[in-house]
Parts: sequence; structure tokens; C-alpha cells
Amino acid sequence: MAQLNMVQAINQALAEEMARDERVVLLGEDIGRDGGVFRVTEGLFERFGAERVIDTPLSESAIVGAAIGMAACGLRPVAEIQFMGFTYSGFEQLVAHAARLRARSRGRFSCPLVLRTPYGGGIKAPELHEESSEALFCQSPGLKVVVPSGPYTAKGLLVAALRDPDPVLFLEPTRLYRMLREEVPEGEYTVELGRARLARAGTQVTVLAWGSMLERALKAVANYDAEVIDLLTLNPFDAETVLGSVMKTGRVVIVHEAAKTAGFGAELAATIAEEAILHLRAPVLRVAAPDVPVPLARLMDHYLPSIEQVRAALDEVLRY
Amino acid sequence: MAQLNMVQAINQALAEEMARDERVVLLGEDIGRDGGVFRVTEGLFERFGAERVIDTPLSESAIVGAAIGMAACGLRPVAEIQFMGFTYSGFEQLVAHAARLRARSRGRFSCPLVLRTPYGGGIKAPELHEESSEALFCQSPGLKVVVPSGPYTAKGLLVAALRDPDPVLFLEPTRLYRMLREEVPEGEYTVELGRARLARAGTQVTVLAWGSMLERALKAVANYDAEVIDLLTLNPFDAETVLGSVMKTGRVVIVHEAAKTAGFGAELAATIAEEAILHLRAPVLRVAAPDVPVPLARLMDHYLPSIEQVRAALDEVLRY
Amino acid sequence: MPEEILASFQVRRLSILDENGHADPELLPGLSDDELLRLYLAMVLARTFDERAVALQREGRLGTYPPIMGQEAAQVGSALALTPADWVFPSFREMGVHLTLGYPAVQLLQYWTGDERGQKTPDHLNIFPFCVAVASQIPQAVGAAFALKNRRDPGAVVVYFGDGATSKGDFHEGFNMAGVFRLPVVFICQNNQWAISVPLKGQTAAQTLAQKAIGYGFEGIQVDGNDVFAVYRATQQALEKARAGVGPTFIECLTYRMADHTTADDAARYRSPEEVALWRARDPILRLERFLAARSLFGEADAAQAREAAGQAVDAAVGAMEALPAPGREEMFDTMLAALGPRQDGQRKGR
Amino acid sequence: MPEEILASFQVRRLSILDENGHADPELLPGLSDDELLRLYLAMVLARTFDERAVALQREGRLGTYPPIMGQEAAQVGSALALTPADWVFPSFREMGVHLTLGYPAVQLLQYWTGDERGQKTPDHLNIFPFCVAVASQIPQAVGAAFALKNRRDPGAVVVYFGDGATSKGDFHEGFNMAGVFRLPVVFICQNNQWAISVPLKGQTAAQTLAQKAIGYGFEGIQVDGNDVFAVYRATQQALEKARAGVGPTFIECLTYRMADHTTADDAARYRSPEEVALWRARDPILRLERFLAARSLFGEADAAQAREAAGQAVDAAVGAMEALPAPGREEMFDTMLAALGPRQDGQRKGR
Ligand SMILES: Cc1ncc(C[n+]2csc(CCOP(=O)(O)OP(=O)(O)O)c2C)c(N)n1
Ligand SMILES: Cc1ncc(C[n+]2csc(CCOP(=O)(O)OP(=O)(O)O)c2C)c(N)n1
Ligand SMILES: [Mg+2]
Ligand SMILES: [Mg+2]
Repeated sequence: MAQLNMVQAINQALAEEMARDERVVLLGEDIGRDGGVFRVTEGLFERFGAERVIDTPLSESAIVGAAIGMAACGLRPVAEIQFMGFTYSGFEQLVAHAARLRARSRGRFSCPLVLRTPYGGGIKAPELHEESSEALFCQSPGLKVVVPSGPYTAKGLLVAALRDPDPVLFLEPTRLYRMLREEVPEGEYTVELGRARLARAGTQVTVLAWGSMLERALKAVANYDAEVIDLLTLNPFDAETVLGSVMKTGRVVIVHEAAKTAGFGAELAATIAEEAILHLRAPVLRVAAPDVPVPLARLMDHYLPSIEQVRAALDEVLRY
Repeated sequence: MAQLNMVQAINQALAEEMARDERVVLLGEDIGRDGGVFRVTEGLFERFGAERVIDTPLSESAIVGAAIGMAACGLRPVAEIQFMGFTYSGFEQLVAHAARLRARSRGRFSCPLVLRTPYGGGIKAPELHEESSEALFCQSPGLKVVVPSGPYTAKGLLVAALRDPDPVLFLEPTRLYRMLREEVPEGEYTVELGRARLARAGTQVTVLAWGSMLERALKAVANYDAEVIDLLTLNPFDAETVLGSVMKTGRVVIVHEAAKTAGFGAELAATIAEEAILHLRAPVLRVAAPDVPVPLARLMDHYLPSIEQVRAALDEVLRY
Repeated sequence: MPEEILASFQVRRLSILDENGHADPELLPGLSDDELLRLYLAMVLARTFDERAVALQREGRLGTYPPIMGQEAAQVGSALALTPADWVFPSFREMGVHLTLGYPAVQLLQYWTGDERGQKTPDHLNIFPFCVAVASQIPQAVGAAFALKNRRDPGAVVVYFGDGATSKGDFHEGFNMAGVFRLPVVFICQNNQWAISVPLKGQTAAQTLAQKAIGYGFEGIQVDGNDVFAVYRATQQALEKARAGVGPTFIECLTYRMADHTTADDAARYRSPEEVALWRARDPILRLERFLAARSLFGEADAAQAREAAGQAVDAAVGAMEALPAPGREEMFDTMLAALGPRQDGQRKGR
Repeated sequence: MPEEILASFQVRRLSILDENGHADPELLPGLSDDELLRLYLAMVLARTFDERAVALQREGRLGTYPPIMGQEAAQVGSALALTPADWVFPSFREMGVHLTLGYPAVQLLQYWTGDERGQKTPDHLNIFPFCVAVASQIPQAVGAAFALKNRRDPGAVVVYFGDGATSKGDFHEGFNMAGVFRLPVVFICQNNQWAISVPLKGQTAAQTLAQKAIGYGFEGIQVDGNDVFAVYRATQQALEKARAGVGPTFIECLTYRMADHTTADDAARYRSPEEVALWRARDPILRLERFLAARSLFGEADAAQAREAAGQAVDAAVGAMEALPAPGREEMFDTMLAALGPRQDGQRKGR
């Protein structure tokens, strides 16, 4: 078993699934000869050819739209949008079409596509390259939203997404691409969609996080008796695991890098306030970015939730 | 003072502001000669001419994009998107550009545009004509989101929006367009953005609603000692009024017609769970549509929250 | 060195059957008498269905409905050129295509009452659901063409849309992608000259829509959209090109929306009765009747009989539609995902 | 009746100054010697700034940076045709335009360190912020042109974008709208033949980009984008047309991206050194030097001196930029809205 980073793990998942299932095709900007701007698809064009690793024109809406048509016609497209900020121009295709095709056609057509996109801040890139707008996509009931937190979950979740019969948005935390290395088994394994992962056991407070904030949350809790849950799938999210932990600890801190208002943390807090309120001993706190547009590099450290902010929230809920 | 419906009230607001301020121009599909598919702009083309009431090609992204350029260059554009479901193809322009222009240019350029769109269900229209995806837009910190609940608030909020120095998304609850009539003063008045309205005073439970659900919520509470708050502005929302009421009643029911998960109710519940938890006596309940794509007419009654569902939620929180 | 001409382009127009029913013998597709009658009957069926649907809406038995009157030649002529292996991506105004391809009339009616079950295409047909978001079906059709090409499937893809759709970003992105990859797709624009209240010149400054293909590096052609032979011929040639790997074709069918945009619209607010009258004289069914009559394939009695038969078929569909049980609440849940999430599962059960 | 030609179109190409520095005397814009030198110095400044920026990035003193090398003629030639009343909507690769128009170099550098304060255009310039979302500035520019027209403002709008941008929906929607309303806007595409790793033929099947204008009913022209005179002349003529109410023009400047896409890119992965060498020989500065030399306006010493002066100017800007204080946390809040909401207010205060 090799130590891989997330780029390598995702690349391996794609390569293995493409070898296993000839219906799997990739499409996106610069994913072919260039191997993707983060090199995630490196080597796949050479190995599988231009018919299965398709360098598209610069057309996000058509990338998503074409993937829908491919999926409905028997392929298993994996579309890449170069950065999450450019999903906005493919937004209609994703939420009004991909997420609804099965319902609109009453099951005659389905839409098993995966939309991969680098996501999140902290990489010193230009505007719209560091968005973390996952909550936008969690309001589309027909769309799954998945966020790995490391190489192992990245591969396993991606393979599961590729085999899922419905559309999946697969958000790749860019800051982690090459930061973490983990043992990643070669060959097939899946991480089940819709299941959270207990990243650390604890009894006094539950910390909910995903993507690149998981890494930060784990650092923050070092000296606390905190349970850390890695959501992995945001839509549908694993309420059972979340509520089970909250009912045990009675305290919650939610960490996400998107702006606070109407971020996905709101849904988690609301679910807890609805289903577990009698077990709560303290306010449900959200540690999130402030409600400002995602800034450029020189302000990014002020924007992203810090370890200190997480600790301050832990201290606060533990006062109750 | 005349009894107007919401269509008339909005029309009057537009006419008066256009007469007052020649920078105000309207643009959108079929808003000119046809007077808009809901007749909201009726008579304005005849009165103000084709330069100020602009029938555009069928191009939602360009409608929003052009409005940005107009706004930055000294006009006060009011763009209409024919139905909320078609804002998705103008989504990038709205959230990545309109909402950020002031920040990106560090104040050199601003974007005082209003984007009007009919919103919500219950009008027996085709697919994508009955969306209530307000929460999507509440994640854009630079964008205000406003929802009137009747003719009076519609006019006053729209005038306030037209004079606001920053972009405002103005959601018009289609089901109410001709359902309610109210006294609407001629001439200038505003309803302040960012302020909720106490729609009904009460002591035992707080009901939070907006748009067309306000009407339903008011019907539902008839035999309850419930305080009903009409949010009016969703971003930024009036946390002070909401929390004040919740601290008094200790019980909350949130009603919205969007699907439950990650709807705007989540933000309200989360804020309450964060700021008022010690005052809560019962779970924070959300009465919302189920997590399915917005259906067509024949299933719409099953989709929209009903008076009975609101009452069931009231009964439930009152059991605590 | 100074100024030079880099490239030259021409846009052709094809018409075969004129308003008087005279056809150009060289261009007339080689159709048997039976096939000619089939074309005619399909157009009559489309017209009859449409009239009935409008009437039903007026009686409150159908929801808002977008009439196809005047566009029968464009719809039937193109649909009859298709083979079962082909895929169709409609907008929302192609009931004539559906009927010609054998889509059950009862399901069309059902859909226009606001019942999604009407959108469940029978297994033997490759027709995508109606698409109300203008132009958004175009990139999807291009993706389908990608899939057919990738799978060495013998079919081609036909996508329908209106003149208004040509202003949308998705029209552009889809066309451009189809050009780059030379995909087997035929783009059929029913240029009925109005997008609700916006006339063609409010939609584009281009003199024809067909010329838009020049920007994508493939052929665009305008056909007389009220001429069923021209539409049929152009579609068939485009499909052959698509199958032969030559790439996409854009066919602009210049036609006219004789009725209101939908039953919720009042076209009298924005266009003149003279214009409508002009186009009424160019009725695509009328000219086919004249052609058939000149060939002695057809007399007054045949017309009446055709209408009668179509009326009976539509009546039967109306009866069947109205006998259908209302969709139940669980319909919202049962086809939206292969497997519901836990919350949806609870909601389905009423929790 | 049968097939007829409906419309014919031609696409012109303009070039004035060839690689050897020979100019077509009839087309050569009537520029004084001073103006010619100004063109030259502006191009040298752009090149110098660019080289320094790339070097700074390599030293970790600047963030990711998109070089303009090879595109100086397209940028400087078009910018010098502008008047102060005109509005400019750049993409993200127009530093040569900015510098030519007098945008402070220190702010350009500041921006490319990831400091938004660099985007605050000085009050006397009408330059929109850089726009990274490809093509999304195009409809905005069209809206600005609407405003100018509506306000009877004497200015026109110039919007810049790349070849890749021509595939985006916003390119299409913006062009189409500009055509319909005959707006005073000039669309300038720097066709540098690559969009990151995608070559032109992967971007479109059209033989030229200029021909895309045909679909919008206005003029498109290709100019030699490495020929500063052709670019200048075409821009000036287009601006005149715009101001005269004749409507928009699309100018395709055929040029070449001599460097990597950005400092984070490695162009050697996807294009050949031969291709790059070919275009290096067509360097826009080289040919202007030859032209000036032939006119005895210029010698080796002048070149050295120009570069020296430009280098000093850029060095000063680098020094000034590096002396700026880092942006404070409150920068995130202070210009985002005219008035913050209550939650933002609290967040600003660290609550
Ligand atoms: C993206 C989008 N915007 C607006 C609408 C509302 N709308 C429905 S049909 C229509 C006009 C369509 O015109 P055209 O494409 O010419 O088709 P036609 O109705 O003439 O068949 C409009 C504006 C829509 N359905 N989709
Ligand atoms: C909508 C969008 N998609 C993707 C990107 C990532 N990206 C940045 S530049 C670029 C290529 C742009 O090519 P072109 O328009 O030719 O401009 P050039 O870089 O050559 O100046 C891409 C794909 C982006 N910035 N915006
Ligand atoms: Mg039309
Ligand atoms: Mg380029």
C-alpha cells in the first residue's frame, strides 16, 4: 500500500474506474494533454485517449450540460470544473437539470454524472479560485454533495460517486491536495456516500467539520475531550451520526470555511435545534468565515477560520 | 388612498421612481410593449419610452450583466427575470459580480441595481416557474434579499431597494400578486430594508415567515396565542427582532415554502440555537416543503406547507 | 499585405413547396403516395390535437398550454426524417414532433395538466422530457451526440428550439462544442419570429438565424418552415451528414406562431392582425393539401375524413387522460433518486 | 424558388506593419514622430513590467501572474486609440492597457500580490477591475455602453478578452445584445491562440474568430495583433463608428502568448518550441523598432535607453509596492457595502 497525496489518490480512482468501466469518460478544461491545472488527471489522456479524456472548450455550462446528455445516453461522465467559482456559470445545468432529470422524466432517464471541482481557500490564487459555496448545492434535493478530507476518503468516495446512479458534486479541498499523505490501497474500495466518519472520539463536545477544515479542527482539539465528526457527504448528510454524538456530548461547535450566513453549518445547527435540543447544554456555535466576499491571498488568513477561533468556541461551549 | 393589489403597488413604485429619478431604467424580457407576463410593468413603456423600459433578447445572464454595467456607469437599473427559475442562468453575474463589485473595486465602483423576479409556488405554471430558492442568494454577503408579503410592503420595500446604493434581489411572491388588496398610499414612502415587521403579537410561540407563507401562517395561527414575524428582508435579516420575540415566547416555528434542507429557515434556526438557546423551551421546528424538486401543478398542494402542517407544528412546540 | 479578404460565406435558403402547392420537381423528396399521405395525416393530427388542447385549457381542463399552430410542417417534416435510433431533445412546443413519433397523446395532455407522469417517455422512444428553460436542452443534446459517437451508435441527435433560444448562452456553448468535436447532431430552430412579445429583430441584429452557424464552423441553412418537403429534405440530409461523421448542421425553419405564445398570453397586445393574416395564408397544411389535390391524392372528403379520424384519436386520448387517477403525494419522491436519503424517506412517510 | 443564396459575408484582415518593419503607406495611421515614439515607449514599458513581474513571482515576491509577453502591440495599440471619456473592461491579462492608460504600476503589482487595494482604479480613469471569470465582463461592458448611450455620454466602451472567452455563453449574450441595440462598444479579442493548454482549434471549428460577428449582425475584422498600427487603426475606426451610433465592432487581434499561461503553468507540456520560436520572430516590438530605425527615429542606443527608463519606473513601483503596509482585517469589510448589516458589523469588530 502506497502513501499517496489527494491528487494521486483521485488520479488513481479515476484510472482504475476508467479501466474497469469503459463508460467512464472525463471532460473539462485542460484535463487532457495538460493533465489538469492541479495535475489530477495526469497521464489519463495518454493512457485512455482523446475520446475518453476530453479537453473541452472554455464553456462551463456546456460542460455540465453535455455531461447530462452523456449520462442520460449511457456514459458515466466525470466533468471537471477548473475551480469552484466557475461552477456558477454551469449552475443552471447542475441544479435545474442534472439534479432533476430523473424526476422530470419520472425515471425514464437518469443522470449518473460526477462533477469534480477544486474547492476552498488558502492556496493564494486569484479571485473565484477559492470559493467554498457548498451550501448552494445542498439545496438541490436530487444532487449529492461530497467532500473528502484526505487521500483515503477521496479515493473511496470518488469511486462510490462514480458508481452512484445519480449526480454527485465532488468537492476537492484544494488546500489539502498535496498537504496530507495517507495509506491508500490500490484497487477497488469505496467509502459509502451519506455516511459521516468519526474522526476522533470524545465526550465533552462534538465538533462537526469537513474538507480542509477537518484538518484544522483536529489540530484545534488536541487538548480537549472533543469528538470530531467528518461529514464527508453534505447532501444527504448523516444526521444519525451527528445527532448521536450531540446527544452524548450536549455541546456542538461547527466549523466551515464558507461565510457564516446560510452556510451549511446552518442546516446542521438547525437539525440539532430541531432534533436534539433537549440534550443541549450550550449554544450551538458556528466557527465560519465572516460575511464578506472571499478575499484574495493577503487577507485570506483573516478570512479562514483559525485554530484559535475553534479553540475559543470550544472554550465557550465548555463553560456551560 | 387606493386599495391596490401587489401588481399595482409594484407598478406604482416603479412609475413614481422613474418619474422622480431619470436614472431609473427597466430591462427584461417582455416588460415593454407587453407590460410583463404578469403585467407588472404595464403602461411604463408607453409612458417612459423604449430607452427606459427595455425589452431585451432572451438572455438572463446578459440582463444581469448589463444591469451591472449600467449601475456602475450611473444608471439605476431594475432588471426583471421572468421567473425565479431563470435566475439560475444569471447566477454567476449576480453572485460573483453584482454582489462583489464594490468590494473588488475597493469602493471605486458600486452596483445599485434591483433584480426583480416573481417567486414561489401555487400558480399552476410550468416547470421552473415556481421556485423559491431564496436561500441561494442569502449566501452572497454583498447582496440584499428582500421579500414583500403584501401590496403595502411591496411598494415601500421596492422604493427602498431602488434607492439603496447596493444590489438588491427583490422577490415577488407570485401567488400573492392579485390575491391581497391593501391600502397603498400614493407617492413616496419606504419600508426600511433589514427590518422585520411584527405581523401579529402573541406570547406563547413565535412564527417566522415571509412572502406567500406569511399569509398562510397568519391563517394558521388564528386560534393560537402566537406572535408572527414577517421577515421582509432575508439578507441581512433582522436578528434583533427575531431573537427578541423568541426570548419572550421560548418557542419557534419557521415556515417557508422552499425545501427544508439548507433553506433559509436553517439560518434562522441556527441563529436562534446560537443566540437564544437558553430561552428555548421546545425544539425549533421548520415547516417547509419536502426535499424533492419543485413539482408541477397537480402535486403542488402536497409540496407547499399547509395550514394544517403549521398548526401541527404549533401544537407540537406548545406541548413543551 | 494591406486589407485582404480572409474568408467568404454564404447562407442558402431551401424551399420546395410554394403557397399554391407547386413543388420543385428536382428537389422534391422521393416519397411514395403513402408516405405523402402519412405526412399529411401527421400534420392534421398535430393541428387537431392543438386545437383541442387550447379548447380544453379554455374550459379549465388543461393548464397553460403553448399552441403549435402554424408550425406543423416544421415539426412533422423533421420528425418523419428521423429513425428510431435517433434521439430527440425538444423544447416545450414540439407536440407535433411527439405525435409524429408515436408519443402517446394521452401523456402529452397529462403533462399539460401539470402531471409529470406525462413526461415518462415510453421505452421504445428516445425523447427527452420537455425543457422549459429556454435553450438549456442544447448542450444536453450535444452531450448525447458525444455519447452516440463515443459508443459508435448509429443514431444521431436532433434538438429543437425557438428563435428566442438563439440569444441564450447555452445555444452558443452547445453549438460551439458540437462544432469542435464534429458531433452527430442536427440543430433545428423553429423560427416562428416571436419570443412571446419580442419580434425577431428584437432578438438579434442578424439578418438570418442560419448565419449564426458561420461562427461555429459548420453549415447553417434556412428553409421555408411552412414547407414540409423542404424541412423533410434538409433534416434528412443533415442526419446523413451527422451519421457520416461530417458533423453538425443548423437548420433554421422560418415559420410563424399563428396563435398566442401560450393560452396565458394575448398576442394582440404586441402584433398586428395584418401580420397574422399574412401568415395564415401561408398555412403549411393548406399548401400540402393543394399539392396533394393536384396529384389527385386528395379531395375535400379526404380532408374531412382525416380531421374526423384525428379528432376521434384525440378525443380518445382526452377521455383516457381524464380517467387517470390523480398523482399521489408519493409521486414527488418515487422517481427523484435511485434511493432516497434518510430525511426524504421520513418525509415520504409523512414525518 | 428552389435553393437560393440569402446572404453573403466576408471577413477582412488588416495588417499594416510587416515583420521586417515595412508599413503600408496608405493604411499607416497619421501619427507624428512623437506619437510613434510614444507607442514604442509604451510597448517597452509593458514588456519591462511584465519581465519584472515574472521575475518577482519566481522570487516569491508576487503571486501567480499571467504574462503578456507578445501581446504588447494588441494592448498598447488599442489603448492609445482611447480617449479619457471611454470605458475599459479588461480581462486579467491587460497590464499593457493599464500601463498605457496611466494606471499606477504600483497598484498592478499590488493586485498581483493578492491585495485587492490594487483594484481601486484612480478617479480619473474609467477602468473596471480585472475580471478573472472568463467572458463575464462582456455583458457588463455592454451594460456600460447602454448607460453611455442612454446618458448621451460622448464615450465608448472597449472590452478585452481572449480566444477562450469566445466559447462562453456570456460572450454570446453580450455580443447579441450589443448588436440588437447598436451599442457603442468595441469588442477586442486578443486571440493569442491558446487558452491555457487548449489551442484555437480545440476552442472553435470556425476558421477565424472575427467571423463570429456575422451571427450578431455587425462587423468583425481580423487584424494582425502583433502590428501596432493595424490594431491602432482598427480600434480608432471602431471607436468612431461606436460614437457615431453605428453600433459595435468586433476586432480579433491575432497574436501569440509567448510565455506560459501564468507563472503556475508550464507551456512546454502542451506546445512545441518550434511554434514558440516562430512567433518569437514575429515579436511586435522588434518590428516596430525596425520601422522606427528605417525612419531614423531610432537606434540601438535609444532601445537601451528606453529599456533603462522603463526599468527604473518599474523598479520604483516595485519599491513603492513593497513599502505598502499589509492590508488589515477590516479591509474585508470596509468597501463591500455602503453600510454593513448588523452581523457584519459585529464580525468586523471581531465578535
Ligand atoms: C431561460 C428562460 N427564460 C425565460 C423563459 C420564459 N419564456 C418561456 S417561452 C419564452 C419565449 C421563447 O421564445 P422562442 O425561443 O422563440 O420559442 P417559442 O416560444 O417561440 O416557441 C420565454 C421568454 C424561459 N422559459 N426560459
Ligand atoms: C469561467 C472561467 N473558466 C475557467 C477559468 C480558468 N482559466 C483562467 S484563464 C483560462 C484560459 C483563458 O483563455 P483565453 O480566453 O484565451 O485568455 P488568455 O488566458 O489566453 O489570455 C482559464 C480556462 C476562468 N478563469 N474562468
Ligand atoms: Mg419563437
Ligand atoms: Mg488565449
